Amino acid sequence: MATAAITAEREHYLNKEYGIRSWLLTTDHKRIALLYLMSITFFFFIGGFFALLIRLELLTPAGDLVQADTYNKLFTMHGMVMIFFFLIPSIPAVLGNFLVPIMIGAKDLAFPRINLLSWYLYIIAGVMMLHCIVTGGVDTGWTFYTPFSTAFSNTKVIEAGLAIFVAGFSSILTGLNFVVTIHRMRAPGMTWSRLPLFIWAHYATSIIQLLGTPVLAITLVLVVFERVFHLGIFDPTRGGDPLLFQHLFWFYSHPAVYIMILPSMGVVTEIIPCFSRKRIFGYHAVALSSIAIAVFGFLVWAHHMFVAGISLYSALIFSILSYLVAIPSAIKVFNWTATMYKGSITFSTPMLYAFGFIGLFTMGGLTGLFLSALGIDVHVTDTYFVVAHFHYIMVGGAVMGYLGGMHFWWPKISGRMYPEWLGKFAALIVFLGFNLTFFPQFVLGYLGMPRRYWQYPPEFQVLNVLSTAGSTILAVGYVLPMLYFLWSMRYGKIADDNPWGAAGLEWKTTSPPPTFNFEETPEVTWEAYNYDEIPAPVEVSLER
Amino acid sequence: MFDNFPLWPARASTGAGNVDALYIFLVLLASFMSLAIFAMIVIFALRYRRRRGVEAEQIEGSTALEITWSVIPLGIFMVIFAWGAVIYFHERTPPRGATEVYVVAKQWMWKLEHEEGQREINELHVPVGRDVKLIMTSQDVIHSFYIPAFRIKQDVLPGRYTTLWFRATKPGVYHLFCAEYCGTQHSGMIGQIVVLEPAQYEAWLSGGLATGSLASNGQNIFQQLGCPTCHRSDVQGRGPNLAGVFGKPVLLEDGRTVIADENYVRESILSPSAKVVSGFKPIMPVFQGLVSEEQLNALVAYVKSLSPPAGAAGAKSPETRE
Amino acid sequence: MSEHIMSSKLYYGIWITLMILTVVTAKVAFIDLGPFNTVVALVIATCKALLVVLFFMHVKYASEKLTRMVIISSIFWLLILLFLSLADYSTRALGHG
Amino acid sequence: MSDSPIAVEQHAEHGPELRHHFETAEQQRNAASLGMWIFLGTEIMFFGGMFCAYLIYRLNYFNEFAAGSRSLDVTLGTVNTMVLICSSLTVALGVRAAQMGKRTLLVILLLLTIVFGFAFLGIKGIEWYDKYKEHHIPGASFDASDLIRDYPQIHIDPSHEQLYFSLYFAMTGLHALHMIIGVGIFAFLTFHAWKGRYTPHYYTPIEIGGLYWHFVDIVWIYLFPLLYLIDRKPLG
Repeated sequence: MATAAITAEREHYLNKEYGIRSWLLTTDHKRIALLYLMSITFFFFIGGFFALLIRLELLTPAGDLVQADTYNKLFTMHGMVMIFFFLIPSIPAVLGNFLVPIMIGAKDLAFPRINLLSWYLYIIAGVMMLHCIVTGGVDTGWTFYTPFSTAFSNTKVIEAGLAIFVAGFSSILTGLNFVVTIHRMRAPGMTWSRLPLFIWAHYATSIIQLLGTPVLAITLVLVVFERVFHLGIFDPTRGGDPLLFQHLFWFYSHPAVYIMILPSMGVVTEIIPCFSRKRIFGYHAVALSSIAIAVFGFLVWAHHMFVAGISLYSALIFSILSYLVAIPSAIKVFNWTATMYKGSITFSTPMLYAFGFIGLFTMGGLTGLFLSALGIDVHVTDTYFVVAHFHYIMVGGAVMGYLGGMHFWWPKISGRMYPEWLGKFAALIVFLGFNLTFFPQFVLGYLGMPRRYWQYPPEFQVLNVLSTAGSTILAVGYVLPMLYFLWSMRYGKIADDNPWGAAGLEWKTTSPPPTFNFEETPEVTWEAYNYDEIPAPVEVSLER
Repeated sequence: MFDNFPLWPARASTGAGNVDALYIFLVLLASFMSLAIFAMIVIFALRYRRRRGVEAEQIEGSTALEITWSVIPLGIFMVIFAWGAVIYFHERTPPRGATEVYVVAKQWMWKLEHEEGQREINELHVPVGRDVKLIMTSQDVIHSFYIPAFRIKQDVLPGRYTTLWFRATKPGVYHLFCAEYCGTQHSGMIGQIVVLEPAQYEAWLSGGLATGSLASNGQNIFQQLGCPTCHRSDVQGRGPNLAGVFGKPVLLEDGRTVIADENYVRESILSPSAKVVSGFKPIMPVFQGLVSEEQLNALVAYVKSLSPPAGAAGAKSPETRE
Repeated sequence: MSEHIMSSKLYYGIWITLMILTVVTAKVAFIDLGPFNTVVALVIATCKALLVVLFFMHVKYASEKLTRMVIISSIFWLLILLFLSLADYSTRALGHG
Repeated sequence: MSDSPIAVEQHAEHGPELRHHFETAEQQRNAASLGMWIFLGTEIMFFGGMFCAYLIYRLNYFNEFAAGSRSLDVTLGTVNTMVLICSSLTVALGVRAAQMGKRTLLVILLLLTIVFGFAFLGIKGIEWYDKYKEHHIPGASFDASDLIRDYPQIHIDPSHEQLYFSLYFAMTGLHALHMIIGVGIFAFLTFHAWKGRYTPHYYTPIEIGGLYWHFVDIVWIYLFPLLYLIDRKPLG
């Protein structure tokens, strides 16, 4: 599809070869990134479709649109598809895949064939998931809590579990590729303290993928074994402890939140200095806070289990540790804000998304403080308060960052500019629609509306109607960028090599880049974010 | 006006106010922080908007600032932690002498049984101003007992007891929700907490069709199962004399000491060999699968009734109650 | 990674040691050392694992620290999992349900 | 860590094995080795989930774990450990043979490794079959009454006994799966070694395949005492 859009005067990665084979058998990280882009967009709209059905069902207190079982499958598959098939691969597998080698001055990732393999694994997992969905679906909730998932649910738990197992394998291989690439493939002069912070964020993300995902994998394997071979590891009627499942599950699934948000933070850290024309404030603090999040993120998992029946003492330990992980996130927010101080700021679409990210992530993070406070958590956990909180982080944070990054690097990826005014309009719609959808859910949660409810008491209706209204606006905001990105591939203005006047190696090569990224291996002699040495683009300065 | 559009949940227990206080504090703190960040973004974005001939001023960063904005939040966080922990500790420590209600959850209903023997389904009557302790277990999957008006919630697990306590302060009817996803009719696993004035509550109690107190039911089951053959009430038989055991530390055969709480009694009935009392042989048969959750609750209540808490409000032996 | 070629004598030496340790661990298990049976078994297993890692897997001769860092951080993460889970299980019996 | 891993000047020898995106053969080898080590790190966490379950249940249900462990055949377990150690030796010697360019020796050693691998799996199969005959496989037919009879001194709860065997089969089963994958990898390596693909300049696949094999060996080194030797001392 993209190949047709490019007029071929100069050879680059998009027009070097044509034909379906040149895409499906490619080992070029940029082409694999585009394969991922298409696949995750597909799954995003599947998951989004489920979300809209959920919101429509909740328009009225009675369960009248779909059956209870259908509703349970809808929120389960919404969660599974969005988390494992959209959010976790989103930025790393698309933007990370495209940019990590270019940003460090390498020709490709360390293991190009493993990179392709990880896309195929993702596709296999996706097909398994789709097959599971169309042949009846699964109703355990994305959390697979035992003993419901092992002994009571009579839906396709095994299939869903194996699909996620394979998707996890794909995620591990991506992370492995990144770590090795960042260690081994940096261009001469590209020292650790000259790396773009996007790279640091991906390095931290990869650590989590590598050390967390295997634990999820073995947990799901044990769940599958329990269903197939009747092992009793999590089954209380056979001496097992269902809480052990929760411990193992959250050991991965809490850090998984950081797999989703860290790359987004990396994107924002690239955008803000660019449109402030400034060095990032506190480079080392931002870099280290990424690593700190990756490490501390593994110490807090049982804060999902404060009312699950864990001991009082471990609840205290996990609560206090949960506050530790909030510190590096706060450091990042303060540094982004400080970066704007005395800058020279323009409001391009990526910058609007970055603003949106900071605002929504701040709210998501601050409501996280509520949830780590033991006394509050008891009341609001498993209610819509939690639903609102994690959507502020994952949709308000991760997806905002993803869209911001897509707009920022779209000229590099496609060689074309998207329509700027439409971009701004869509950013505004997403921001408004998002808040209207999810802010009422905080109130609903404190009122006590439990999550995963197919029907609810009538006094919660007004807030639910607001939320549903917001979700339709949000849907428009998400469809728009897809449409104008597609449009711009043929009709967009040809992009310069560096349309934003941005720092970073990716802007020193052509748009779109050649297959091996650089004509010759670059030698880095400058610090990251050297905006004092780069002139602002003329076009942007004239805009104001 | 807010009957159909409430913005704040009813507050009907002694603990609810504590939770609300911390919540309001956090809302204020979060609003202040969000507004401060938003304001800074807006001010910087407008004040430092690109102008012709004005270059950005390059600033490397500041270690002093980094430390400041790490340490101050950490201090605030520790205050929130301590505050939340105190509330939690209070919520998780049932007072002595509380009235006990046994709860059995199953897909998809709540079965409740009062000490006095009244049974209810999806409805719990409690008096104002008395501590009520719920001793809960599940017959199948994990459920969660949630009363928003009391700001309390506790998962109900198969295979063991979890507990929850509250003291209602305001008569009324409040929601009872299942808050842990448990299958098809999860959202239908709801009920009511009916809080009554003490006089009304007594009237309700006497109006019910109770078939004797829970403990006396337990005593009957105890007899039927033949337990008294070994667990004699006069001397130490082949099994330990159970009088006065509950709530006390028990020395086990392998040298460990455990507190004889509800979970210990439960385990000792279902899987007696797991923690054998020092000086006794592991000869007791396994009752796993032979007694229902309700019978088990009655047995636990009976064993408990053999150890009246000295001087506490709930000090009544089964004999005096009958 | 090493260009270092180790002598085959060293390999055989390590192999003999591993075999002896295997027999020792199996024999010691039948002697009553109280709680130390488990400790001894795990210490011997760790010695064997170290021998394999250091010599058979060439970590002793690896020129850089990165390999060691990977190993140590994986084990560290495993310990996080074990200890924080135990923090729950070992304090459940202390009451407070 | 050094500032930059890439030497600026290109190396002169540029074998066919060097893939386009690497600057030097050394960089490529280092990348492959690091990749394998990181993968082994993820494997530690994969088995770690089961070790976590094992640790918690063993602490809670020690009697049942001890009885279950006694029912395993310690001789077969010891022999199997030795078989794996022998296979690790042949792998290590194989890497050495590859380093020195001794092709025939390399092929022989790789084949020996595969033989040891099959021997291990065979012995494991015998042990599993014994468990099957004793009705120790978790599920509907599980029966621990023989253990309760054999060890009257210790108190055994059948459901907790089943937990031990659940973990036993999960851990040894997934270990065996890794062995099977290892045998597959080594069959591949043997074929290429026989074709003469590996030289003293290029033997990375042998080296990283070996790392995988040694890792699987190390997992067994821990599984052996943890499953077979929980409590073997004479019963009082």
